[in-house]
Amino acid sequence: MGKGEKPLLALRSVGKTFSNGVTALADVDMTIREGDFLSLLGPSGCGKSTALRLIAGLMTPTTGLIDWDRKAGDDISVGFVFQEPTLLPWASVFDNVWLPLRLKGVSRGEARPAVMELLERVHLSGFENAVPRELSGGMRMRVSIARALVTRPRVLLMDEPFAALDEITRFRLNNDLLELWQDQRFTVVFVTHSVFESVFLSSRVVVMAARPGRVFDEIAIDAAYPRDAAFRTSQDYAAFCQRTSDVLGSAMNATGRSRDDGH
Amino acid sequence: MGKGEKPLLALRSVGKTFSNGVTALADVDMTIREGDFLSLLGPSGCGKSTALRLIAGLMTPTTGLIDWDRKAGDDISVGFVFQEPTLLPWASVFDNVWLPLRLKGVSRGEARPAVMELLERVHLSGFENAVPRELSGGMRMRVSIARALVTRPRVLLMDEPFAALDEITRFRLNNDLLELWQDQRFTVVFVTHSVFESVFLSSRVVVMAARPGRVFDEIAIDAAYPRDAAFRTSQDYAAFCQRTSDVLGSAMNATGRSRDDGH
Amino acid sequence: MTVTDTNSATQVLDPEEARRLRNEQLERIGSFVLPVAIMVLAIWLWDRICVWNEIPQYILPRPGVVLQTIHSDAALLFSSLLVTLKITFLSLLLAVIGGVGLAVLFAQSKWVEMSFFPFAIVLQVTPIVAIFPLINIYVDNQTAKLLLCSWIVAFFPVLSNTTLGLNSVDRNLRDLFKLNHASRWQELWHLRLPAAMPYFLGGLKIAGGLSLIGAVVAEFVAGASGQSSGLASRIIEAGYRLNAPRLFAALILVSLAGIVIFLVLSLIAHLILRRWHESALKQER
Amino acid sequence: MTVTDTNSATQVLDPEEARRLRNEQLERIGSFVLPVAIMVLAIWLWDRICVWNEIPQYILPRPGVVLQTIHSDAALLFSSLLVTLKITFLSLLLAVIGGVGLAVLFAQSKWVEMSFFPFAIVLQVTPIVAIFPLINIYVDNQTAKLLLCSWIVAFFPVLSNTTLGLNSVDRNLRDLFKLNHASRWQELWHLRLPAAMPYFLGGLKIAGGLSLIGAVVAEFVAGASGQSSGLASRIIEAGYRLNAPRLFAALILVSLAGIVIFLVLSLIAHLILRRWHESALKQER
Amino acid sequence: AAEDVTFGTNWLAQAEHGGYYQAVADGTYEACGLNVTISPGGPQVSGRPLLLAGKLDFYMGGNLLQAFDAVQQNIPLRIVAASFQKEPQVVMSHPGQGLDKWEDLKNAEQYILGDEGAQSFFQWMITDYDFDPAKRVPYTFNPAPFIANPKSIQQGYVTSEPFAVEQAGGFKPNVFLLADYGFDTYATTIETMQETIDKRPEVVQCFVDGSAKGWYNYLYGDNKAANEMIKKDNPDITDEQIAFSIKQMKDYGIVDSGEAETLGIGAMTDEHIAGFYAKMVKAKVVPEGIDIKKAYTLDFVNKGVGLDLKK
Ligand SMILES: Nc1ncnc2c1ncn2[C@@H]1O[C@H](COP(=O)(O)OP(=O)(O)OP(=O)(O)O)[C@@H](O)[C@H]1O
Ligand SMILES: Nc1ncnc2c1ncn2[C@@H]1O[C@H](COP(=O)(O)OP(=O)(O)OP(=O)(O)O)[C@@H](O)[C@H]1O
Ligand SMILES: [Mg+2]
Ligand SMILES: [Mg+2]
Repeated sequence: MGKGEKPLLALRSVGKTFSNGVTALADVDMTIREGDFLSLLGPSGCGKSTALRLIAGLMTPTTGLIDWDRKAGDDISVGFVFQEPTLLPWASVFDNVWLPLRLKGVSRGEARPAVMELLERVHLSGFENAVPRELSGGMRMRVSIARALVTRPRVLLMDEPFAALDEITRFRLNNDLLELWQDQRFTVVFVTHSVFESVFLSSRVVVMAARPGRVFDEIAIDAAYPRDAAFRTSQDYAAFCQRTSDVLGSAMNATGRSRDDGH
Repeated sequence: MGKGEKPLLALRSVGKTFSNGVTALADVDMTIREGDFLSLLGPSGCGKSTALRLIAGLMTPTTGLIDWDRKAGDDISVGFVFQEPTLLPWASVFDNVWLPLRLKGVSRGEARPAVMELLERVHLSGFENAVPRELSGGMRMRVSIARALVTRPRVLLMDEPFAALDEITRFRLNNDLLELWQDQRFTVVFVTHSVFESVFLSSRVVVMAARPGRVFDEIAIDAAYPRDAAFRTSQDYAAFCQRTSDVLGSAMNATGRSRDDGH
Repeated sequence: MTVTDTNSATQVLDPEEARRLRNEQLERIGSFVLPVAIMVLAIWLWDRICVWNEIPQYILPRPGVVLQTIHSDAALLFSSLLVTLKITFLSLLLAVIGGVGLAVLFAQSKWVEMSFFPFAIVLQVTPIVAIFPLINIYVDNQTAKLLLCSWIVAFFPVLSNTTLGLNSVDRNLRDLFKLNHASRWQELWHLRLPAAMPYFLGGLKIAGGLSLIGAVVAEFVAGASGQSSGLASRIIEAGYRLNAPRLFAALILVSLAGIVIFLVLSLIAHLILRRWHESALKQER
Repeated sequence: MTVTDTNSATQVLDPEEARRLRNEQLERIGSFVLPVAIMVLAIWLWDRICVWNEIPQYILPRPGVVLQTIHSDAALLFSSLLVTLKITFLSLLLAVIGGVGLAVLFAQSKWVEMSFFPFAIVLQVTPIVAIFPLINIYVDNQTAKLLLCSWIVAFFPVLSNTTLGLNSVDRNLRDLFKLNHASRWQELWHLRLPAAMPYFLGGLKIAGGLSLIGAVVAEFVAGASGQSSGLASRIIEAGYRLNAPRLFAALILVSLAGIVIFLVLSLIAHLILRRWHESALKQER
Repeated sequence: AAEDVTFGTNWLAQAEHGGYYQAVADGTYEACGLNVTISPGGPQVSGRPLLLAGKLDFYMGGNLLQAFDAVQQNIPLRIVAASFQKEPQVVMSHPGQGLDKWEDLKNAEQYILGDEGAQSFFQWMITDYDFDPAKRVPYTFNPAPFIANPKSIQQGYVTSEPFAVEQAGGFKPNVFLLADYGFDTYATTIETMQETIDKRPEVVQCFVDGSAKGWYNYLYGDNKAANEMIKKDNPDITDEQIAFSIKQMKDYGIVDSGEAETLGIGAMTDEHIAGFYAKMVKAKVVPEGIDIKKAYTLDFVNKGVGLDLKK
């Protein structure tokens, strides 16, 4: 569905084995097209975070290759929401969100409107001077989200960004994110544990299985954007969710089996 | 519903203001009865974690008092699952789970069966020798859960323990937890962002509102235990979820309003 | 388990809580009174030891005598103290610049570190007394000589701790900077240096004392004479003149200076770290 | 952005990636070859400086001469080195025991720390030269004298860094122990000490060099002579006799000993921390 | 049985301590009932505190000034004999650098002087001969800086440094014996505490006499055994060095000259000491009004002991 169909990058039989011998990923093939909203769903420990790090270039695969679209150029800006908030503990909320812009040479004053707008969006207005340890877990995660968005990156990699948020804030942020995405046509790879969230947001859901981490199945969510509250109550939505849940269930079982193989 | 009705502890108009002037809780009244399964639900930053820390005695309230049942004695064992995994980074998974027993003087050998059983329960068999940094986010959280359960505490305080887990593992652990609870009749205070989870698990749901953090409403989930997959699909369940969602929605709005008051 | 009341400890019944509160109160009083009390006790003990063992004044003078000497020789001693402190501060400054500078250099690459750290160690372990003749031949300016000597003594802890700190940065944060195409210098400035701060400040606390002792030792070795001489000269002179009270007076001044430097550096560390680092945080209760 | 191939660098086209790989390879080779190369270069430069400036041998001998002396005076020098190393290791051991012991004591309570830290500072900043006469009077055993002196020089970094480490424990972990009714000693043993390990090991690296220099300085001051004397005596004697080659041979041995001690301590630190602390982790790539 | 006493010297064993080693080696001390142990000092070690604390019975003092200081500080320390009539302290300069005369020395670029020197004779050089205190740099017992800088002067013992400089620097330095220019202190004194004098005068007498005899034997007799002992205590010393020292001591009349020629080695006189004190007062090295009689006693010397041993 949706936007452009150019493949932005492709994982070609990518495998990752850590130095302690744990194989986090084996033989993963995945294509991400420009403008995709791709969700990664899978059991805990199946290698979702690892896949995201590989895509971001923070790790190199042990086998296989990650093939970026040459034409996309070298300077694709990537926004990354880590699974943990990963904030600078000594810097205020404002400074943490400002950071990516600051590294691009944007002054505090110039950055202010963008930063404040994002803080407003993640409901953190009034906390710009707090340091991370004075925030609750969910608030920290929201700072991290704001930071990833502040540069309007062309690729957004998000590792369970909303897991620590209450459902209502989560819904709001889901909507916000979708809106932004439709506006700015960036590419999103989104790790989540919520079937509902993945179906609501994404154009494609990739379900992974564990031990070793691999792509188990892919589900295209062929529902039109924009999606809104109505979509959440639609028959389609329920059906997609059901299907995704089922696939996830089988993936878990596959995991179970392969564990018995002694892998 | 459920178990004993002795009040185990009561929060009496408890308030907490941090040294930076942020009022996390104001005038919170709450009674927790022996054998309760109480869920705390509320917007991010409303003071749920703070409430848990106060109950655990890790902080003292600025105003009001926390009244423990005298007869319960001084040595009530408390299990705590922090919002972050909070593992010893230098210790293996086994040692991390063993820790609370070790502090009680239980030797490695004696502790082994209990530790291994819990690791099995949280699907971490085979990882007992890994150190935390070799685990995924969800795996770390599961270690933390195992650690809290290993002493079979009389009171279990859990701060979003399952937020980082996939839904299927989450369901399994929900069931496991309920089973354990019914078996051992401990008291649980459970922070979650999932309305479904809170309804499925708890005998009472306390919904909090923010700025300042306070109890907004309390919903008794008058459904019989044991609850199982059937309950998840029952009309009752849906109704409870709907009602809880609505209350949470109003709590969020109340939060919004009070923010406009300039609080 | 825990009972706590609104701003009042009188209604507290729970023994554990009561104990905690008592401890806290004690701590609060103790943290001011006790150090002073213990200091006084130590001085009293010194006095008693002198009396009980009939130690003659020319070996170990009683504290009273030393105090009197500090008072009577104040002009001489304090002007010397000032000279020593000047060298101390300059060399501490140089230790910071040199230590941090080298640490930053070493942080650039593992092989830079492995190539140049040995030289830093050589500097650290070379006895000044032994190489002073060389310094004396090739350095003319007296202050420069003194600074060089005391710098050699003081810079290593700053270097070593800062290096450790620069290498202890959270890996995810480093990845964040990498993703944002941060330059080496940006990473250094916005990430590594702030993250190394607690380690650096720890090194600084060690270097504070060392640069003081370095200043004294430098003067011992490099010698200064005339009016503008520091405490080391006073110590040597007093030792030679068998003037034990003055010798101990000078030593006491060195010690006091050391304590004050440490307190000042601790305060600075506290102010810098208090908002975020465990070591300086007030535990919220 | 990034292209990486299965175990082969030949097909890599992306310049950034290529650069990274090249850097990594360079790093790997460099980390062995370069330190040696730089050392050789430094020695060559030393030689050249001597030749270019026509520095006479009695001021700064050329490295070749020094090497020859190390060889020809090997028996004398190495037996002295052994004496010095013995003192060094003993005093490092004492520094560890004393430093960690005091740090643990200070960690018990803020007021213990505030009361006794001043004494530690006094010890740190007291010039050994000045108080040696007192030590000399009350300590009879020569080895004890030397140990005391070099301990005074070496213990402070261990103390200071360990204290910092003990105070830098994650607050949630401390809470965890509190919830489990851990005793003070359990908290210390299972939480604070392991958490302080990186800081302690940092302090140890500083103390390693200091205890070596402390051993040398102690001997300078305490002036052991005769057969059983360490490198300091060799240095003094050679200086007095203007036997510069031997003096520098002794200095080189001190430096080498310092470097070896540092490397050994670094290795120990690496082995202890490699599984969990950022500073020792191999970055997963 | 022989009484154990310890004598502390102020340097590593060397020929300047020859008399005492001689007396130990040939049993002179033992003959009058003393079992003497010699405890050598070193460049950075001061043995005097050990004397004050009673760990040494006798200590080898440098010159008279410190005895004056002791009086000032009310320390019951006394000089009982002066083995050297002249302090062997010299100042050296490079020949042919315009520093060939004592009066010119103050024009040197650097004065390399040890701490003790700076506290004693240098004060006198400043006030009496206009030396510039700012030019002093410490002597770390390494003559390299002096050899490297031809415009510098350096302190030394007539018995040691000139030899070392000649060997390493390849030139014969100008040597100025301070005693010849007015710094006429006794040196290498034997100091002891008043308590020892009061309680064990016979021990003091024996030690003073033995030392005098030792010196005669060392200078004029067979000194092989003593030299062996010296070499054992200080393995780095060479035979040439020892020979040079003995020659210098004789040539410059360090031990045996002036009053000692008639009163015996160790001789002291009130006049000599008072004269030196007056000079030092004038040079503002020591304050006026010290009761210098408390600094020494003549009870044990000037008895002509050992004159018969001189050949
Ligand atoms: N640094 C590491 N060293 C060794 N093994 C690691 C490391 N990081 C992750 N692993 C292993 O790789 C596997 C995948 O980890 P990853 O973090 O990608 O999982 P995940 O899918 O993100 O899980 P979760 O949903 O729990 O976050 C896990 O089995 C983990 O044990
Ligand atoms: N140490 C602290 N110092 C100052 N303020 C704090 C501190 N810890 C928490 N707060 C503030 O207290 C409020 C409540 O925090 P708390 O962690 O209890 O929220 P929470 O309900 O657990 O939120 P979340 O669901 O996001 O975890 C927040 O506004 C936060 O900013
Ligand atoms: Mg993950
Ligand atoms: Mg929370």
